[in-house]
Amino acid sequence: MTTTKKAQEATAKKGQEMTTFGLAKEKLTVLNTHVHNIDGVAKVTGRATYSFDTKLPGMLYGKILRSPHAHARIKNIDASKALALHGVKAVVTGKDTLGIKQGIWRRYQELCDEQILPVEKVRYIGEPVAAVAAATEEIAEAALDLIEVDYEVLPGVFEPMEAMKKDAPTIHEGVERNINVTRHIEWGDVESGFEEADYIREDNFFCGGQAHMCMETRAAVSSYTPEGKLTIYHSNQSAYYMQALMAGVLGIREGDIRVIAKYVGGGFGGKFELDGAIFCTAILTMKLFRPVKIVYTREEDFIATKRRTPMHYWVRTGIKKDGTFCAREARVVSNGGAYTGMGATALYLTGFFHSFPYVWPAYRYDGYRVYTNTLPSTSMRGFGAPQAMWCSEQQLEWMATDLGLDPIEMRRKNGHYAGYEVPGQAYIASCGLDEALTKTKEWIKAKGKLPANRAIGYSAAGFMSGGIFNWFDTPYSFSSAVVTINQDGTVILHIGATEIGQGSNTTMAIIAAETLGVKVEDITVHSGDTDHCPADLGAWGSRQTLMTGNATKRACEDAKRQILEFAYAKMGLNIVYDLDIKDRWVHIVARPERGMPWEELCKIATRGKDGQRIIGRGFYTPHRKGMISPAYSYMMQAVEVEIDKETGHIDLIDSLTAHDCGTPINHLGLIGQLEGAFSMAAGYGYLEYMPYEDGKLMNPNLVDYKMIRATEMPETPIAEIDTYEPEGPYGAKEAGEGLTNPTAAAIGNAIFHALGIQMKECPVRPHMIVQALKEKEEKDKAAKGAKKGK
Amino acid sequence: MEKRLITLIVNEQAYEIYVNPKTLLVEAIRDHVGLTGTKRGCETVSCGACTVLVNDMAVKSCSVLAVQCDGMKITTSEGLEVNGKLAPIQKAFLDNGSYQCGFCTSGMLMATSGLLKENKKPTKDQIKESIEGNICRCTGYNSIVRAVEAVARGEYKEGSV
Amino acid sequence: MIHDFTYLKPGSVKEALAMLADHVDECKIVCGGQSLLIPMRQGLLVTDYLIDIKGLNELSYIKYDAKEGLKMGATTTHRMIEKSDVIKKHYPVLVEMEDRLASTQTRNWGTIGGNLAHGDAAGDPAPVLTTLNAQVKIASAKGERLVPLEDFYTDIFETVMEHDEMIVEIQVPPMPAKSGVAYTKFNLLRNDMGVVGVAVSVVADASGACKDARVVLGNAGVTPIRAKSAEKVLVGKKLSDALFAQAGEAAAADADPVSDIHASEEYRRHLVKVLTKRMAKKAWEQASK
Amino acid sequence: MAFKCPVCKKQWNFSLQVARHIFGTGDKPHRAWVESEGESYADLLVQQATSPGNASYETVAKLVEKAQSKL
Repeated sequence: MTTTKKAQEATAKKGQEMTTFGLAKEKLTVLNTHVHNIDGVAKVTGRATYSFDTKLPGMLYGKILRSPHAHARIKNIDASKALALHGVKAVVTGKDTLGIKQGIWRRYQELCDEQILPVEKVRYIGEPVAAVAAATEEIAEAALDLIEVDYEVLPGVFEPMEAMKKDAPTIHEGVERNINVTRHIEWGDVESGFEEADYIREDNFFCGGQAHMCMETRAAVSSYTPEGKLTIYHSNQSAYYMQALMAGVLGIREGDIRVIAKYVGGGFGGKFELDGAIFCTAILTMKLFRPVKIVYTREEDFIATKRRTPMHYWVRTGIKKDGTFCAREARVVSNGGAYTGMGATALYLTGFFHSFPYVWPAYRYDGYRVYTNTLPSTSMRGFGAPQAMWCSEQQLEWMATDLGLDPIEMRRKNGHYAGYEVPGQAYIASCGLDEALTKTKEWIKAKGKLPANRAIGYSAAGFMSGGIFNWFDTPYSFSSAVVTINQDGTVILHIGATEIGQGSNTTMAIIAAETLGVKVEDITVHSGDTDHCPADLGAWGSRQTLMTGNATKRACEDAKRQILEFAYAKMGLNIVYDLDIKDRWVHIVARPERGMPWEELCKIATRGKDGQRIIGRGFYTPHRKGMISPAYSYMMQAVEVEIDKETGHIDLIDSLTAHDCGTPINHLGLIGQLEGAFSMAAGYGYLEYMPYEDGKLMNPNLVDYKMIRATEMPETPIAEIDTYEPEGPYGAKEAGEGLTNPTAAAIGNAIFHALGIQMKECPVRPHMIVQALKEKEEKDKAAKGAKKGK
Repeated sequence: MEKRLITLIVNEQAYEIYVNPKTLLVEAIRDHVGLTGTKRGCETVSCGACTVLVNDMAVKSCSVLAVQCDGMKITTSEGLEVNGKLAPIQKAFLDNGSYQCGFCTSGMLMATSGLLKENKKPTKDQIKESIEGNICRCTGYNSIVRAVEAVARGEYKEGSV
Repeated sequence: MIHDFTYLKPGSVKEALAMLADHVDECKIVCGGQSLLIPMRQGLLVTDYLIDIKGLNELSYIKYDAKEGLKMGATTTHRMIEKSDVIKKHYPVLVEMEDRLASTQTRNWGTIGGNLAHGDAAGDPAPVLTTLNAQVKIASAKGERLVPLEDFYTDIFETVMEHDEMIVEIQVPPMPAKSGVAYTKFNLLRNDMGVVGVAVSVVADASGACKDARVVLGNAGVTPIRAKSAEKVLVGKKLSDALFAQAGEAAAADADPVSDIHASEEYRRHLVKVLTKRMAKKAWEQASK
Repeated sequence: MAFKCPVCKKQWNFSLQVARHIFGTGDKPHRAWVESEGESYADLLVQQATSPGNASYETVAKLVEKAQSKL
């Protein structure tokens, strides 16, 4: 039975009954029903136009000249030959900019360290040095070869351990030993915790980088007009961030910049910082007063955007014979690359989620992020947690095996539960971990005995539903929504959220339809346009379902309250009767047959308001919700893997995803997000790696950078675990990003159970398996020999 | 460079266009004909986002010169729907959520359409093989496979909405 | 960006050969272009004239007869080979090979002639066809010649063809009685380029011993390599798992692979060892049926 | 007894916790204090990042203990 079918039946079965805040039962008519993405038709008919497709009258084409050196001082740039080339309109360099060091950490200026067009020096291969605007892309590209840059090449450093050495080159002036940021988390008494432990184990791990590899490469079209207005079509995850950051680097007002991100070809954590495309097109158009378009090639997208943060993990864990967790200490040194980006947050979150999803009486984490002359590393789907789980979930599996314990029961014994408080960090209001463990156990049991060289590995994980920190220092609420009711009953919803494919527009339409009591097709959603939509921090850290969802729900409740006032008047009701609206029918809750059509009420209300349209407004900013996030999702990923012992080839045979996302809202979107997360996370486990030589990425193309394709994808049945998250809209929380966390570790554990080898480096590549098996055989032989000796 | 006049019959309409011989088919479709549903995701014929049908055969339009297709029949994702009636494969993509960001979707639609043209009842493996030249970073492919299976099962009538 | 070129579209093989003769050194032939256009787009390959033979239907054919064996025209697409019943019947290994050669789209447009002429050491058809004793018919305005595929490649992307020559046909002799052929490649993605590929053909004699064997390695050197010492291990013996393994060891020694980001030289040799062992066994099982 | 941070006067039960707080904050005043005690803040940080155990924290903890009398 296909996942969709299963879930459709589940949906029907549920009968849409649920309790909100323990109050009267609320009947739900739209939530978690089978709804198409509201932008689906545009996408399957090829009508959806992305920044990549945008064309404006008189548009010029831009190209970016990139540094061939990992570390060099820019002594001089001579563009005269390029400017002489017929068709070239302008060349800009760092000198044409305000030279502002920008970053998303506006509250912590020292972490704003990146000039998109550097003035003094370049810090990684591929960093922009100059940008050209010309009549055609071909001329622009030809012009790049004519720009003469005089570099003073400086020694580079590429590995964090090297970069911290005394004699290492300084990448950012004034940053001692290239240490960018450190993060520390601690609770409980770690030392005495370890004293109580019967079994203490230490391991060193390494997790590599990963490319976001959005199908739409970075693309921007900027247009500056004499009115002093700058319009930017840009492929990003947060239109508001782009607007605010651009205002900062251009020295103009946010309100004079309009950022449009209607259709976005994927983000995955890589598209909410400024990139060369948006910055250079803006600088060029403000010089030329003509629209300028820059689209990154795939190679540029690989070498000059950002990546998942490579991390060196040292983990020390102490547990009792019976599997009770006592203490854990973890230390991370991450390769930050040339700039901070979102890396500081990734460094904190990896430490936080390394404790997940378990109760640790004592826990200590020290994280160190180190600058190197490589591609900057930043947030990527999972935000540091996939690395954390790779180390944590494998080590726990090994320890359980060493102690002869059932690893699933050990996880259950120490797992988070609703009502648990992660000391000083977070409060867990809903938690489906226990059921996820049970579902996984059942699935493994049902699988029965597996053929040789096959095994099932699994891993638990948890994730956040949006971040709480306001390091961006915005005066706006985190999420806002405005809903407008037309006289004919149609509804227009304006949200600042960004639809990047995850289906947020549809999710918000569903929440709006549910709350107002209308149908999804009554709702028109406008998002990702800073001129028309209220500010919202955007699509990252799994924040929109919960945060924008709450804002949308509140906006609709506001509008509903206003409109129902007219229903009370019209129907002359005793005020003790409750009115509600479902399926476009305004009615008395106790007497559903008594009521009036929604459209009729909308007309009456509009007239009654002296012709004003009913407008509802909603805002959400988390308050008093701990250090990290208002809510946490929980999940188990099980993967059946087959390994060719001779070649080390890895095959994914089957899988089970058990995921607690609170109340599912957008059913199709949920399944899509979970399956998608699996493919990206499994790729991280055994395919996707980024080898560097002297700071140069060796596989910046889709021939040499491997990722999962249809033929590598196993079945992905999903066990939906519905809990109720009090802080989320209708009890919803994160779904889709979190599942990137456990999968790589699950593959690692499968390899461990199949072959008895412990893989400490991620991704696991075939030759590593062959090597590990060889070492194991030698060890076993030696052991046998020793026995014989006795 | 001397341009050549060629005729591309795109979605059953003939377009006479002057192109430099080095113009790729995808460039001709996007820039000369002006249909932007067909995307580009790489320079190495790896991602399949540019897949179109040439004489009813799935081909990556970034790996073919436009001049090589002079007089040939080209079908793009815009050509699947007829007078607002979605093709079965499009409807199946909708019902199965076989797209997310949508950037690879045109290529996926055309690759699977190509399969269904030569094989009305493909097996799951044949479906997977038909799109293994196409990268989707969002869906994990299985929803796309389910959509094609649904069409193969005859769940959708031609021209259904 | 592709550099500008003059596009020539011959209507016949004769015309194509004449064009080749006219522009000998400053021209390239494009057929499916699945391999050629990538270096051209990267600006690594520049040419003044491009002769497009994709439209030459006279070279698009698959013929078979029991005496002559198989004849495939140069512009025959991979897909035609993959779907050909006669090839499936007499040379199933070619169908298996095509099934894992790149994507459907590429096989729909790309041609066997183009693939062989391109001369990528990681190409799939060359090793298999070499084990099948295939020959390529090369033509120029001056005339035609037959070259055993085994002698066709001289260096990486280099063949024995003069600049005024082109492949017009691939000829494969009939499969001898009691023979078997097997090919596989190691890669991470099912239809990806092989990290290494190994093709083995064997012929059994009446006594049930191995009469003839060919072991050809793909992407284990700058050209497809015949692992002659591996063949020596097999020929003249009644084959066993021990011998298959021994042949693997020998093939690994014959191989001359590079190290790159996908595999070290050592790991490639290891893979050659394992795959040769497996393919020899598989081929032998067919032969001794 | 309680230990105060010599810089911001925050208080903990163990000097080691004060040391961790000093590294955790890592701002200019805290760095400056460590340097003023004749230690290289960066060296201690790197030592802590690259070697197991708590050597650097213990070094600073000792400094904190010494400093208590002056607070």
